[in-house]
Amino acid sequence: MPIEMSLTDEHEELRATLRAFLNECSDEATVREQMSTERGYDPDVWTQMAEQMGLAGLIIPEEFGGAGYGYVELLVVMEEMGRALLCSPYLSTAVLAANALMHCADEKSQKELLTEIAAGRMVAAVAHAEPNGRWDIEGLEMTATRSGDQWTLSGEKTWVLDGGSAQVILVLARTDSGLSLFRVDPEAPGLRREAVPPLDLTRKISQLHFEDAPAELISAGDQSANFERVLALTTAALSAEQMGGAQWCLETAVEYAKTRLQFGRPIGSYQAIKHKCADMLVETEFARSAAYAACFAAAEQEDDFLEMADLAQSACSEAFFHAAAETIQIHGGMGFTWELPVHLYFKRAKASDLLFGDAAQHRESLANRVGL
Amino acid sequence: MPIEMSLTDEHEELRATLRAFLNECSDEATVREQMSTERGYDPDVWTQMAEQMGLAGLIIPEEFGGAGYGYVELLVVMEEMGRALLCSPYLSTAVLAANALMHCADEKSQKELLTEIAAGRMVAAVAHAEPNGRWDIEGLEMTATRSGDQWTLSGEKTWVLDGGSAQVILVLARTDSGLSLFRVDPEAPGLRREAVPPLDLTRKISQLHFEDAPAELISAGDQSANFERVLALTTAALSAEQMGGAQWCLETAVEYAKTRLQFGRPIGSYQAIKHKCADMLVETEFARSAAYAACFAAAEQEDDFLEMADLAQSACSEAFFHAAAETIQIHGGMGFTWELPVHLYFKRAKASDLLFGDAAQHRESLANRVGL
Amino acid sequence: MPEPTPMDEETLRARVRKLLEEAHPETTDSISFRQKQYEHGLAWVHFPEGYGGLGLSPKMNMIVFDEISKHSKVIHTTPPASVIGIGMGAPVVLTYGTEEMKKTLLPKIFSGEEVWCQLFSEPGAGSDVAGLSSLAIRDGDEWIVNGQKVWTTVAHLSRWGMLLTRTDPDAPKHDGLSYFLLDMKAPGVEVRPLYQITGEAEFNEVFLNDVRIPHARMLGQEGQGWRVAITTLMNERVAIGGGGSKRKGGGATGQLLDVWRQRKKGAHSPAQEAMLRDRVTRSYMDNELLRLTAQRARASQKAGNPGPEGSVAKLAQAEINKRMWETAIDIMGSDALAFEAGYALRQTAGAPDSVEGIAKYQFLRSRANSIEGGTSEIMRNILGERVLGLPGEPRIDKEVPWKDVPRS
Amino acid sequence: MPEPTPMDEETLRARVRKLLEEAHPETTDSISFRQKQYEHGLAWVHFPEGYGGLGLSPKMNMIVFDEISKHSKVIHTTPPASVIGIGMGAPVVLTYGTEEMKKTLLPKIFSGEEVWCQLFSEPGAGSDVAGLSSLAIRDGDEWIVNGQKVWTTVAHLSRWGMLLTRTDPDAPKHDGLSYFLLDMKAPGVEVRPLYQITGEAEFNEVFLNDVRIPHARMLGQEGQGWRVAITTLMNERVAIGGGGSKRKGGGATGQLLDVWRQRKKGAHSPAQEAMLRDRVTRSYMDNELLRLTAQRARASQKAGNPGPEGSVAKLAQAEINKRMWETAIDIMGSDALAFEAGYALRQTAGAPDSVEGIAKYQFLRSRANSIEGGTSEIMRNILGERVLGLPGEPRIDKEVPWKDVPRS
Repeated sequence: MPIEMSLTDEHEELRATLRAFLNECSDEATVREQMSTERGYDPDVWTQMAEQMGLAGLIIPEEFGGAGYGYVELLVVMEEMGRALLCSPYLSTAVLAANALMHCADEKSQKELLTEIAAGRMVAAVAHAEPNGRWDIEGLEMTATRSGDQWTLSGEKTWVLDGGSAQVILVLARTDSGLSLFRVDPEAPGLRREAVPPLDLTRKISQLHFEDAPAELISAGDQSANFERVLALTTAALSAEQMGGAQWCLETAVEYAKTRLQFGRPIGSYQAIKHKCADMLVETEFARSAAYAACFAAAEQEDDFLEMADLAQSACSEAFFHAAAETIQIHGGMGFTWELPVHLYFKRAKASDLLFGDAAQHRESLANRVGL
Repeated sequence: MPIEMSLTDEHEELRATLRAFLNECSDEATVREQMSTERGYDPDVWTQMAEQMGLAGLIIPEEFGGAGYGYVELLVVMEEMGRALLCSPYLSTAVLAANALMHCADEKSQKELLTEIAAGRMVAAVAHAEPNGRWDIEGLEMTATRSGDQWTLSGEKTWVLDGGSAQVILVLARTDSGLSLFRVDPEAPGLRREAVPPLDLTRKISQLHFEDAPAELISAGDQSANFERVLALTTAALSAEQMGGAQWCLETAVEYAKTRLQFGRPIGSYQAIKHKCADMLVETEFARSAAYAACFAAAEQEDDFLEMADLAQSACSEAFFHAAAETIQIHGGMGFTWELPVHLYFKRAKASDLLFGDAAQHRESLANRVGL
Repeated sequence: MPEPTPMDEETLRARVRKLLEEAHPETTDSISFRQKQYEHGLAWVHFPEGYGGLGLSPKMNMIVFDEISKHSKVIHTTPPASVIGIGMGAPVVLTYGTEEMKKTLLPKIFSGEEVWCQLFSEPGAGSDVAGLSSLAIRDGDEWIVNGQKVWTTVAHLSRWGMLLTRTDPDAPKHDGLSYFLLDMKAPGVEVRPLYQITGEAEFNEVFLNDVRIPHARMLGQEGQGWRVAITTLMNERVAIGGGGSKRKGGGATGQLLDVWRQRKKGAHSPAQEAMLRDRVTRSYMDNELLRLTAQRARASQKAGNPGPEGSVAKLAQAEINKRMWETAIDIMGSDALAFEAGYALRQTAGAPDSVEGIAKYQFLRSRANSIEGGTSEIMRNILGERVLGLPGEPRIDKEVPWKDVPRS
Repeated sequence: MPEPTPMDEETLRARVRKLLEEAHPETTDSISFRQKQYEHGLAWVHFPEGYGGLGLSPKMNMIVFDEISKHSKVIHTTPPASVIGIGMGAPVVLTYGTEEMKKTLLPKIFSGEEVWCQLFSEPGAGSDVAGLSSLAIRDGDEWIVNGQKVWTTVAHLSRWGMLLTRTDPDAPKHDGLSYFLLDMKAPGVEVRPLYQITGEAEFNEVFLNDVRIPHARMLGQEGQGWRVAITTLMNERVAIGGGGSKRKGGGATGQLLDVWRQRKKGAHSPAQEAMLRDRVTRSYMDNELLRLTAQRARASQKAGNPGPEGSVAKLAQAEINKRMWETAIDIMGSDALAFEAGYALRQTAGAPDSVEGIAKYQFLRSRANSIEGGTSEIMRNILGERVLGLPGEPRIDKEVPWKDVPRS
C-alpha cells in the first residue's frame, strides 16, 4: 500500500507553534547554557513542554494521559527539535522509554510510568547497550539473577541517554523467558551512575554499573522482537531530528553564502560554494524523504517499517554529517570556532550517527531485510 | 632503502623518441583503424617497434637478444603507450609473456622464445585466468595430464590477451610439482581459440578451449611465487600505462576547457570545471607517484615491490577511470560520441581496471601484505 | 488555454464508447484509429474542441485511456517517434500557430503520420542554448538559413522540425532569436546520424545549407523565439527528470539486483562480496530515495505546495545511475571485459537480452545522464540560484550584441 | 640576498666546534646558547655575516645541526613560539628593515627572547586577504590604526606583530596597503583567545583601537605592503603543505593503524570489518601516495625540474586527513561517543595520551585542514589557474578603488 506522504494544515500549525516555542526556549544562548550543565537540560522547560504543549506524552495513548498522536506528529516535532538543537531528555524519555514501555512492559507499569512521563514528572532512561560495542539485539548479554521473587542485575550498561538525571531506569536483560525489561530505581543500592564526557555536549550520556542491584521485572515473555521494533521506532524518530539538523545546516550555509563577500561578491555566487549548497539540498531532500517514509510507515504500521527505519537512519545520518561538515567548510575559519554554533551541529551529527549503530550497520541490516 | 624516484636525461630522450614515433604510428586514425581489425594491431608497426626501437625486447636480457633495460625504461614506454592508446601486443608479449618466461621457464625455452620475442618475430599470449572469475594464484585450477613423456591440457582459459593472434601460447596449469608453465602451439589439435567481443576495442582478448591439447612443460618445480611476481610485474607496467592514459585525459580536458566558450567565456574559467580539473591533476599526480614507486621498486628489486604493485594498480585504475569519466563530462554532449576519442580511453580505463583483478581486490591484497 | 468546461466522467466515458463503436483498436491500425480518436476530441482532452480535445482538465486524459483499456486488448499508445511532436510540437502549434497550421498539423502529429523533431542545440551552444549561431537572413517572403544543429532525436524520420535560429546578430543573445517550423524535406536540409559511446545513434546532426523557409512558418514574433522555445524546453526537462521506478525494487534497481543475485559464486573474496553488497545496498537506497522523493513531490503538488523535490530528481538520478551501473560492472568483474552486444554503428539498438547485457549497455549509456537535458553542473546552478536563491555569477554575455560575445 | 660565499663543510664544522667550546647546550640554557649561536653566525648560515649568518647556502644549516648533534645530547632547537618570527619575521626584517632594526631585532628573534606574530587576516578578509579593512591614518610622524585581526597564532606571547593594514582606501585593494612592525605592548592592542571546535585556542583575535605606530616602523614603501606580505605568505603556505610522513606507515597513518589494531573485537560484524579494513587500507594508501609524491617532488627539485607535486600536497592532505580521522572514529564506533579530553576552553592543549584520544581530537581538529592556510576551494583555483593554466573568473574587485568594492 503506497503511503500518501504529505502533512496536513494541522501538522503545519503544530510546526509553527513549536518553532515559536523553540525560538524562545532553545535559542543559541540557552543551548550553550544547558549543554554546560551536568543535567544537560532545563527541567522547567521540560515541564512546560509536557504540561503546556503535551509534547512529553505526544505518542502516549490518551488512556495513559498522553496526547495519543502518532508518528507523523512526532516527525514534525523531532525535525523542529533537531533544527533548534534542543537540549532535552525528549529522545530518551518521550521516544525511547515511552516506546519501550508501550511495546514491552506490562500494563501496570505502563499505567504507572507512561502517566508520569506524559505529565512531565518523570525523565526515563533505557539501558540496553553494553561495553561489547554492539547495538543489535543479540549483543544484549546482561543476565538477570533471580532469588525467590527478587531479581537483581549485575554488569555494565553503556551510552545510557540521560542516565544521570533519569527518575527511572529501564533495563534490558536476559531471563529464562528471553529478553526482558526491568525497572530499576536510580537510587537503588548496587547501581552506580557515571557521567561520560560526551562528544556531543547537547545530549548527556552515562555508564551504569550494576552490582546486585535490585530490579523489578515488568515484561512477560521474550521481548526481542518488540524491542527490535522499539529501537527502529527510536531511530525513525531520530532520523527526523537528524533531518531537521541537516536542514538547519543547509539554511545557515546558504544564508552565509549570500551575505559573506569575498573578492567583491557573495561567496554563494562562486560555483564551488553554490554547487556544494546544491548538493546539500539534494541530500537533505533525500533525507527528508527517508525520514518521512520511516515515520509514515510507523504511523501506518506498514509491513516495511523496519526496512524504512534502516533506510532513514542510514540516509539521515550521512546527510546530517555531510551537511554539518560542509557548513563548517563554507563558513571558512569561523566555521570551526567555538563561537559559532556550527560545531555543535557537527558533533550532534556524528554522535547521532553512532548512537544506535552507524549508517553502514543500518545498511547491512537493510540488506538483510531486503534479502540482498 | 628509499628509492630516488627521478628520471635521467636518457629516459627523457627515450620518451621524446617514443612520443614522436607514436604520434606517427598511433595517431587517432590509426587507433580507430587497428581497433576495428580482428587482430587488433598492425604487424608492420610491431616489427618496426622491435627492430628499429628495440621495444619488444626492452626488458629481455641482452643474452637473449633483448635490450636488457629495466623497469624504469618500461615505465616511460608504458606511460607513452597509454597516452597514445597504442593498439599493440606489447602488454601481452613484451611484458606478460616476457616476464613469465624470464621468471618461470627453463633456459632452453627462454633462449628459444625470448629471442623470437625480442626480434619482433613472435607474439606470445599467456593463458592463466579461468571461467571462475578469480585472478589470484589459487584460482588457477586447470590440471595437466601426463601420459609417458607427453602432456595434454583440457579445460578453459579466459581473457587471454592477444590469444587470437599469438604465435605461441604459454599456459599455466597444475602438475604434481605445483603450478607449471606449458608451451602450446596455437595450431595444436584440441585447441580452439574464440575471439571475445571486447569492452575495450583497443586490446583483443580470446577464450581458449582445450581438449586434450598437446603441451610442452617448460618449467621445473612450483611456479606459484614466481608467477605471482610475474602478475605483479605486469600490473606495475600496466599501472604506468593507466597513468599515461589519465595524463592524456587531463591534458585533453584542460585544453578543451580553455578553448570551449559558453556564456561568453571559457568553461575552464568556471569553478565547476576548473576544480574538476584540479582534482584530476591531484589524482593523476598521485597515480604517477604510485606507478613510479612500483616500477622503481621493480627495477631495484625492493622488498616492498609486491606491495607497491598493489598500490599502483589500485591508485592508477581509479585515477584513470575517474579522469576518463570526468573528461567525458567536461566535453559535454560531444564527450560521449563515437566521433571523439574520449570514449576509447573510458573503455580502456575500465577494462584495464578489471584485467588482473580490480582496484578493490588489489587493496585487499595490499592489506594482507601490510598486515592490516 | 480556455477554462476547462465541465463534463462529467460518465459523459466522457460514453464518448469514448462511441468512438470505439466507430473504430475499434483491435480491428483498426494505429494511424487510422488515432485519426478517429482525434476527430472525436479524445486525442488530448485538455485541448480545445476542434483541435483533438474537449477543453477538459488534463487529468481526464486518464479516463479516456482507462475506458479504452476496458473494451480493448489492443491499445494504440503514442508511437515512440511521436513523443516529441505530441509532447512539445502540439502545444507550440496550439499556442503560436495559425488557424491553418492547427487544422493541418495537429491531426497528423497525433495520428503519428508526421514525426516532429526539435532543432535547438548547436555544436557551439550546448549548455548555452541561447548563444546559438545558426543564422537566418530575410529574403523577401522567405528566410535563408545556414548553420548546424545537433542532438536531434528522430530527425531522420521527421517531417517537421522546430527550429530556433538567430535572425538578429546585433541584438543581445536572447533577443535576436526566432522560431520556425522547418520542412525537413526542404532542399539543403541534411540529416546525419551521430553515433555514441555505445555505437548507437539515438541522435542526429542536422546541417542547414541555404535552406529557405517561408516567413509564414515563423511561430511567434520575430526576435521572440526564445520565449517560444522556453515552453518547449520546460516540457523536455520534465520528461527527462524521471524520478525512478514507482515500485519498490523495480525498474533499474531490479536489474541491478538481478546482476547481484546471479553473480558468479566464488569469484569474489568474502571481503569483496561484503563491499559489493554494501554498494548494491546503497544503490537500492538511492533508488528508494528517488522513488520516495517523487512520491513526496506528487503529494506536495496535490496539496498545492510544490517544493524543490522535482528539480532535485534530475541531478540526483544522473549521478545515481552512473554509480549503479558501475557497481553492476564491478559485480561482474572480469566478465565485464566482454561486450557481447558489440559496437556496430547503428541507428537503433536492439535491446540486450540478458541482465548482464543490459548492465553493460547501461554502464556506457549512463555516462550521458549527467549531460543530456542539462548537465549536472547546470542543474547545480539552477538548484543553487532558483531554489536556494543564491546570487548568479557576473555575466559578460548579456545586454551586449550577440556578435560581440566571445565564442568558440 | 648576496651570493653564498664558498666555505667548505669542514671549515663550517670547525666553527661550530668553536661555538661549542664557548657555550655548550648541555650546560647552557636555550636563550643564552642561541644568543651565542647568533653571534657566531651559526643561527641561519644563509643570512649575511653580522646578522647571525655566514652568507652560505641554506643547505648548510643542516651541517650546523649535525655537528651540534655530534657533540651534545641536548639540542636547543627553535622554540615553538618562535617559529613565525624565525620563519617569516627574520626574512622580512632582513629584506626590508633598517640597519638598526636588523641589529636589534634579529638576535632576539633567533634567541627566542622576543616572540613575533603575523597580523594579516581579518574577519572580513579570509581568502581575500588583500580586501582587508583595518585602517591606518597618518598623524604627523605616526600612524593611528583601527581594526581587527584574526587567526593570530602566539599573539598573546608576542612582542612584535607583522601588521598589514590599509593606508589608502582610494587605491585599488592591493595598492592601498602598508606593512608595519607593531609593538604588541602598545596601548590599544588587545589580544583575545579564539576558541576552536576542540575547546583549544591555537589562535587569537587582536583588536586595534587607536593604536599609534611610528612611521619609522613601516617596512617597505607606503602602499607596497602587499609585496612585503607576499614573501611572508609564501613561507606560510610552504610550512603548512607538509606532505605527510617520511616513513612508510609512520606519523598519522601509524596512529590510524593503532586504532585499527586495537579495535574492540566483535563490535563489528564481519561485513563491517571488511568495509572498515578497506577504508583503513585506503587511508594507508593515501598517506603512502602523499609520501611518495613528496619524495618525487624532492627528486624533481634536485634535478632542477620542479613539478606541480608540491602544490598538490596541501589540497590532498587536507581531504586525506579528514577522511582518515572519520575512519578512525567509525572503527571506534560507539566508543567515540565519549570525548574524554573534555571541552574546557583553554589556550594550549595537553596532548591526549591514548591513540583513541588522539584520533578523537584529530577528528575535530582536522576539519580546519581544508580551511587554514588557504581553503581547498582556493587551492583548487590555484592548481587550476597557476599549474594547469586555466583562465580566471571575471573580477570585479580589481582596478577599482578599494572603497568601492562591495564587502560584507
